[in-house]
Amino acid sequence: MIQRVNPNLKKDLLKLGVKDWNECFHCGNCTAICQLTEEDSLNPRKVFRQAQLGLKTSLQANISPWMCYYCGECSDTCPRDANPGELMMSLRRYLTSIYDWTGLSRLFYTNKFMEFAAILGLATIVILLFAIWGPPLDPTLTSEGGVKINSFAPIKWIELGDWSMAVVVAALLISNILNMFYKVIIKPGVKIPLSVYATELWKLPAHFATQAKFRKCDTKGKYYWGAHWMMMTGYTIMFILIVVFLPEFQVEEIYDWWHWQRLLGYYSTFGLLFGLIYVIIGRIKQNNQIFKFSHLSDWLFVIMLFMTTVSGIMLHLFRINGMPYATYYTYIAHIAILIPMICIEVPFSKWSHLAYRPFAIYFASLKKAASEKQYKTGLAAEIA
Amino acid sequence: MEEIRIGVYICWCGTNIAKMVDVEDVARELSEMPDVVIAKDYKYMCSDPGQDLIIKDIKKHNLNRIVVSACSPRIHELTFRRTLENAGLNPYMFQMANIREQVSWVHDDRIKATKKAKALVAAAINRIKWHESLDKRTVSINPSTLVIGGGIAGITAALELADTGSQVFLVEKERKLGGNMAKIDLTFPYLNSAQQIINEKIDRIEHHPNIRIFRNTVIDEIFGYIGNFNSTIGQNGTEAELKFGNIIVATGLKSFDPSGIKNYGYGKLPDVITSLEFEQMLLNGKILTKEGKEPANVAIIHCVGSRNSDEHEYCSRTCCMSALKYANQLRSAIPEVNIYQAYADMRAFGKGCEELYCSTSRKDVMFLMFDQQKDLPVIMEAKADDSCKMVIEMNEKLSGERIEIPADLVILMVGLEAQDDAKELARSVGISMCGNSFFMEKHPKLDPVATTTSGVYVVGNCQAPKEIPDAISQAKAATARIMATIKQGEVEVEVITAEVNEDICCGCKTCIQVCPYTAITFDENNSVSVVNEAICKGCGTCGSACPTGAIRSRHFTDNQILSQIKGLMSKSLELNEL
Amino acid sequence: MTYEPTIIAFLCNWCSYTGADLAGTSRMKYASNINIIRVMCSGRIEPMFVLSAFREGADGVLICGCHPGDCHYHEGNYKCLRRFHLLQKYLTQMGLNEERMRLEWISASEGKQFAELADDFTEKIRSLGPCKLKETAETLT
Amino acid sequence: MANKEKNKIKLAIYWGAACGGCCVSVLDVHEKLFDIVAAADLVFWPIALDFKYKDVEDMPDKDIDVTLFNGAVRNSENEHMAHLLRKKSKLLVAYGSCAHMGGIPGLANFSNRQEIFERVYETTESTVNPEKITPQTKSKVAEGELSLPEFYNDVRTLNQVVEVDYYIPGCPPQSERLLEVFAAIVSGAELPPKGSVIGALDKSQCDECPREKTENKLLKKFKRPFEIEDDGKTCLLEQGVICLGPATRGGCGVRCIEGNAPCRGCYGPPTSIPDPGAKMMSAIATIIDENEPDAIKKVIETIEDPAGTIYRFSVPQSIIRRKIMPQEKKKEEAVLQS
Amino acid sequence: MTSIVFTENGNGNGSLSSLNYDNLLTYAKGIAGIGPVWDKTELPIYDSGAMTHILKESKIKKIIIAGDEPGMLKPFLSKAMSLVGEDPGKVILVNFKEHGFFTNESFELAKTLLLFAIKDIPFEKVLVPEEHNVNKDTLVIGAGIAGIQASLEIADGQQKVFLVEKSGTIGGHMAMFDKTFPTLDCAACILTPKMVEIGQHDNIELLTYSELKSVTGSPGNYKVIIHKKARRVNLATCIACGICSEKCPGKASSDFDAGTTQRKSIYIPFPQAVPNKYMIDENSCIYVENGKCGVCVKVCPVPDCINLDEKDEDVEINVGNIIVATGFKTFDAKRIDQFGYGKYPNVITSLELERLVNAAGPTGGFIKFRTQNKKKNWIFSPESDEPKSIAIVHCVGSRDENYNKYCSKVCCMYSLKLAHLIKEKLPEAEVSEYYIDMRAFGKGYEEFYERIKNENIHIIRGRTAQVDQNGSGLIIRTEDIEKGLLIEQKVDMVVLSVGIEPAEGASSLAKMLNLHQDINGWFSGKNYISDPTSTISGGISIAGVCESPKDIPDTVAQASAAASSVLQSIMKVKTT
Repeated sequence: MIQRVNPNLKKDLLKLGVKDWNECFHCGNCTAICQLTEEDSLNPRKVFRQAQLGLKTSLQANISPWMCYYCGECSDTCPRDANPGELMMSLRRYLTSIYDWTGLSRLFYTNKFMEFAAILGLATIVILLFAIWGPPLDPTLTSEGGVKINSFAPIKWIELGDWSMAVVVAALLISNILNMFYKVIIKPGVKIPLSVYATELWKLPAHFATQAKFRKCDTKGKYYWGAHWMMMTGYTIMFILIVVFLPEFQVEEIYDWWHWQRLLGYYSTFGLLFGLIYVIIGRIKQNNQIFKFSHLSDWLFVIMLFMTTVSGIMLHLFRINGMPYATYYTYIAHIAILIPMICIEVPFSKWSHLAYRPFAIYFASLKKAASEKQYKTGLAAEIA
Repeated sequence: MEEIRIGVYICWCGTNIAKMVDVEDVARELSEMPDVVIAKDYKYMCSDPGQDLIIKDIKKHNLNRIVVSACSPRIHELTFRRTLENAGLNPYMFQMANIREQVSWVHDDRIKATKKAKALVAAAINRIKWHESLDKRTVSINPSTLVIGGGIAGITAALELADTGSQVFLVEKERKLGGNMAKIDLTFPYLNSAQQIINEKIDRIEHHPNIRIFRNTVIDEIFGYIGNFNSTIGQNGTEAELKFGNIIVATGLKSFDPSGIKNYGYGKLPDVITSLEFEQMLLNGKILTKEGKEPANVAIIHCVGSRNSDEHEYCSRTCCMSALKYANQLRSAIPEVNIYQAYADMRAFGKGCEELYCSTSRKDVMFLMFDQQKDLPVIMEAKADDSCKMVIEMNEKLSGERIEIPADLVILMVGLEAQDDAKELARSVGISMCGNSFFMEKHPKLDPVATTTSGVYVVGNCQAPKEIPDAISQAKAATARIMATIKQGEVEVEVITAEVNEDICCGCKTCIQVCPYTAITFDENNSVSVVNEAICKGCGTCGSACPTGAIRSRHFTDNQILSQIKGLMSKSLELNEL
Repeated sequence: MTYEPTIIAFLCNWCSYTGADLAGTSRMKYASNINIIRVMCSGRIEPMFVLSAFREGADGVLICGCHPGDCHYHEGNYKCLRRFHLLQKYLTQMGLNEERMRLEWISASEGKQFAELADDFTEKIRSLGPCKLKETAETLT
Repeated sequence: MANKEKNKIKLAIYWGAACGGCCVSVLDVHEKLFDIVAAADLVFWPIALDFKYKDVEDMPDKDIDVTLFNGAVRNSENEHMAHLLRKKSKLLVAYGSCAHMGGIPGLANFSNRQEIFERVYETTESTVNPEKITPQTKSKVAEGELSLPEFYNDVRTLNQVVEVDYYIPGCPPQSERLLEVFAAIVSGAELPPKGSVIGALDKSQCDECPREKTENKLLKKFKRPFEIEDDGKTCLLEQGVICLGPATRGGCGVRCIEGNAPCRGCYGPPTSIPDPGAKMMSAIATIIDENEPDAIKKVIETIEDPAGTIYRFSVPQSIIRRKIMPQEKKKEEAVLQS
Repeated sequence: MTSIVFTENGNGNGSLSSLNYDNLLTYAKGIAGIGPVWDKTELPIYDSGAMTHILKESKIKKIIIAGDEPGMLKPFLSKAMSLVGEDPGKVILVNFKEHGFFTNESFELAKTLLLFAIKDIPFEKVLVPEEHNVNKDTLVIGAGIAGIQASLEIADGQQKVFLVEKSGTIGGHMAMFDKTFPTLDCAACILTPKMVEIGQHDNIELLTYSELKSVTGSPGNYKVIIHKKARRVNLATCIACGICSEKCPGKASSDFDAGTTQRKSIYIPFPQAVPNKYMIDENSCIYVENGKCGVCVKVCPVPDCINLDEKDEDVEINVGNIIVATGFKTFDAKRIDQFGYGKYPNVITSLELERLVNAAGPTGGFIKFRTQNKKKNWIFSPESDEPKSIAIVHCVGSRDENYNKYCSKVCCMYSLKLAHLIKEKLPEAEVSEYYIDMRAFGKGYEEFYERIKNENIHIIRGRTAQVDQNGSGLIIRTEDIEKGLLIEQKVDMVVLSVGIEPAEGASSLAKMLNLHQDINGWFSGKNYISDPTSTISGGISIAGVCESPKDIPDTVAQASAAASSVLQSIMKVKTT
């Protein structure tokens, strides 16, 4: 098939990125230095090439960007300072916007105003909801000087809100993943036997939980992996706590500190804080390749997560110290940051990678297993 | 004939020789050889007292031939020849026997080493009996110089020489001076104006009192040898008889004609143009398609006629950088244009060139790689409904995909090739050609501008494709040699040359083709071969090839070598019997 | 006493003689049977020299020049090569072992190669035994 | 009469290992023979006149003025006569290629006595010699002892046996040259230095050769004369035929070349060359148009018998003089084993 | 009406250029009769329509573009001129950098250049040649092939030359090489005769082991102080017998052998060194270090030849012209971490391989592993084993934003040559070349490349990213660009084709001689295009690699070109 080159795609991509990468003279250093390079699944230079030539179809079917964890080694050693790592980052944004059928993702990435408006709008809705339906902050909520969180925010309403948010986000994510599946597997015409879907399925949760591939990155990668993994597990645990175990989580009674709920909560908080501080210091100092260039979406994501974490800590501190008003206001603020963060970042922005990446690995292994199987049957047929 | 009186000196070289060779024994034994007047050994022959010893002995014993047995002649032959000169002897009445590098340092048996030393010295003594006086020979240099070709190389050479006050004749085939450089707009890598540089120089050359320009003129035939060439040059119907001492050939190269490459459709597709035609567009400030529109897509194809066994195997060296230059110029003239470069290897090797490549790549230029040997892109007319005029199909090597490029204007980076009349010129000037019809230099490494014909230099592109600064360096390099000869007024030519005994030469002409320097010509009147000793370098190949024995290789005559063998063997066998 | 052959080596000035000098300056040891005669170019070496060497009693003749393409005078070494092969055929016809004459290319940096060649050739000639040419030619009966 | 006799010089002509052609060349002067006889007394000429060796032996030393000795020295008789004539002659002239350089008989030096006897007396197809009888220098018969001259192992030139004053080359020498030399001797003109080649030119054949010579002498193949289509004009060497002309003294009147055959070198080399073939070998090898060893060898293979071609008339006079035969012992061993 | 456009403002574009453009703009505006004068930012450089309008309005017939990179703007203005029907040839470029006037010291000259452009006076006349009485002697700095060639050219013109060389012998890098590309003729065969000629030339005074200390004076008459380091061996009397070296107990790494082997403390750099005299390395000499030893003095057969207490001295010479030919040093491969040079013994540099394949090198021309000797020094010894597979990595330290951005020009070709030589020495060995672009540009180079391709050598497009030790072997990671595959190759030896950098001390020399250096440290000529060898400092020329990386023929041509300038100045009896 002859593809026509398209110089405009590059211009389009540049809107989602922060740096031109056209200096690349195709030495292949990035492919060779990357410890995760694998035929068919990750070849940074080939991605580069598709982006440079504007081969849209090939690029959209390419899962390479998701396979990259951005250790920064390729950019560090790139002889042309073409920054392959950053291109991968930009391409993740591009692919996110491509998978997202609503077009919101693209809108948020390319239009700062709209992104802020969406965040602020959602936050306002949350505050308004509390203002309208929330109980009046009268002394009944502080009788005996204690904090009555369940009276302030009745658990059934909050749980209902939690679940509906989860369903919306999940629906969006799943539809986007289906879109991704179409672009990566169906459209290019990759034939995959059904049995393979089943045999490779374990990779999905395994990679999600361990992020084992990230560990394969260079020595520096292991360090990033630690921070990233802690942040990821902290976030996931917290998410599960507040959605699935909300009745055990949001209780009036203050558990002993060794209670599983509190221990998990502390771990999550610590994990998030550690990871976030690591990233924020990095982005400010720009001490490492991966932090050198920050898109607005990168900052927004970090700041919102940080604010959520900090407000959560404060909430917790106020509560165990029996400071009702502080607790209630902080609660509102916490939710007002949390909801937009999840609703905007997870399906439309940076956080979508928590879903796309394991699926990309799954798709990659599907392709690989299928081609191996095909090769084997072909071989068997040949032998026969 | 005068009596032969030989002095023999054996050097100890400290212990270097004396440790392994019984030098006293050697001296004693050889003093008994016929014609040897004295034989001495001494600690350091090369030292001042050692040399004085020889001078004194020459005067005292009336010696007329000296043999020194010491280190390699490559180290001290010149030293002792000077000693002889100081003593009033002809420096060629000297022979060295190498008993250090080739005896004492390489053997570890003192008896055998001494024996070998004796044999080598005996050989030298036997040989020197046949030595004859050779005189330094010079030819006078006519200070005028002929420069063939009025491109940048020729112009530079002419100006350099003329500025020293010497006369220069500049011959240009065309009416206009400036050559290829006058046809381009900017130079790479710094995008300076070629026109400003060349026009300034042309202006100077046209008004230079020491330069005589012959336009529309082709050199027919040149006679003579270094320092004394002459030629009749016809211009505008009149003929001028010129005499000159040196020749600089700077005829350059011409652009490759791409009509023969079917894939590119040059000559058929109106908007496929050569790089030279594009330069003209740049000079005119009008980058337009044949329809008079500004192109929205411009494709530049590299290696047209170069690096391909069907056309020329060699690399034309300048095209890659010119192509990058064009990308910059296009971006400047038409800011929104899409630029595509199809290349094979990006050869950005000169000063500032890689940097230009890098900065060009930042200007939204799409680079595409193709296989210049087996898989050329194909240029075809686009379909009527397409947004562009032409479509280029190619297998892009960096992505591994088959792609097509839209194009409104295609620039073919044509290579360089020899001028049509290069062969005739080589013959008339007397220089050789290499495989690609480039002129051959004397030595590809250490003598890139001189030729095997003394007094003839090749500079600039006609020697091989090169950038302007390198062509200028070569032009100046040639003038350095010429200035040195002009300054001295004469040039020393090889003493150890061949000579023809006309009484014996039968005129079989075997020797003529054997000479690598075309130093031998045939005298039709006397029907004998004649060696031009101004050209001869003394390799002796002709002497060995002459079936009649009419050619002697001076200082390496048959008799000298045969008696050297005889001396060596007789001593060696005599000692073996003991 | 072991038989000590006498060998004459013709070396060109620019490559091989310099190479032999390098063997010396590098103090490499080799057989003392090699006696070197210098010529400007291997193209100067002609059959008469080789024949005379044998006639005068040499047991072997070694010819060294610049490597092909390296000749200081462009192509003298090729001329030498051509003569060498014809001469070798002639010598064989005259009953001489063709290995008594050898042609090798030695560059100016190949001191070691020259030393090895000298040893190797000397051993070869030693194994062939004395050359009877001088004796035969001088005692015609 | 006596006076007349005195003015006449004494001339001897002898043939060693020769074909007789040289003697015939003397007769080839035709009617000029009378002039010779008028000026010289032929005191010894075995082919034409009946003299006995005894007569020569009886002559006083240096009695003969000029001896023209033709033929090489092949056997003891030749050698004896060479010594004898040297003793009896004032001037000993090596006459013809064989005396000068060994000539065609000299080609026997590619072989030796043993091989020649084996061939001639045993293996030739027409020979029946079961007892393997070969000539013996002495054999007893009833009448007494018979002797034959000893057949030598090698062929020698005259000057390898005795001192020679002059050489008149050629196979045979041109009769006109003989007359000129003879006239010079008779007239008492100053003779050239001893050892000179007389009756020939200093320059070589090409100087007289009418064929057109160019510098284009590069060969990829050597050819034998029958392999070329000769146009009668182009230099034979340039056509690939080995013509020894450039290395051969002129004076014969380029007869072979006039007859469209290449010069074979009977006049021997010019003074400047010590060995008759070495220079020619060098020259023809130099003009081989190949640079790779294998290609060069291929070209050389096209030369049929290089030694015999280049040294056709001069093997004994060459530097090497004869082929070095494989050791006799080995042969004996081989015979014993068989 | 003539108009001027400045492509720069403030203090130049930063890369070495520091001309105050704001002042220049003010000056230009004040020139009588001048049309509009702009700074580039004031022009609609993406809009030809607007530009033509401006040109029409101001009735401009000629535009001068002045700045550091005026050519970049020219096509735009030529087009605009042609659109309004004016002569596009009347767009004149004034490149201050091209003429060397890019600092404020040459502000006045920059002004002159502008005026000349307005009045159509040839730029050549800006620097009006001052008439000097030229001292006919010449100083050549650096005795590599460029210095040797330049010296011989001048000396053959019967002029005196002082040839100063930092090390103990002349010959430079070329003497270290085995063969030269593409003809494969041996470097020593062609170089040593020239070296001998230098040593014996009547007109050349050789000052080895010496460096420039100071240069004063003016074009035509320079007073140069040369610092002669103590050789501690008398050049006049040393007979190079080598006994001292045999007995010397001190040892150090041999510079000439690129550190591949050890040499004694009293040594001769290599057997064919010129001058062929011994010298003492003060850094490893035991006597110099602690005052005890002196074995060399005891064994030396020549009285008073070795003087261990010799001191450095300064020599003053007067010259009219100076040629700078200081050459280069190779890139320090240790700087690139991921190639493991200095960490893994069998990752070697191309210069080390040159010595290995050289018949006169430490292994006698055999390619061997680097091993430790008894004293734990890593050297190449002839006793070691031979590698069976070798990879050659191009562009080490060149074409790399992290190290040197420029292309070193010679590495591709010498790598091909080395591959050929490896194949010649080890026919069974597997040889791979990893390159980015194959720059086979010169005469016969492409043909050589084609020849090497057919020698069973793997030539792979792709820049090697990493070298790791794996057991006794090495593993290199590269992407085969043309196949799009990652290659992890196991090899025994990796050769890093290191790029070249300006020689040590180039900057201080530049300061001493008032030479300009480009951003990479190479010396800049007066005008790169039309006069690459002359500099703006009168009477001083540059030649060879110190000007920019180049191959031997180009170096030789430049050296002769520099000599031409010198001879010309002598013949004119003045210099500019």
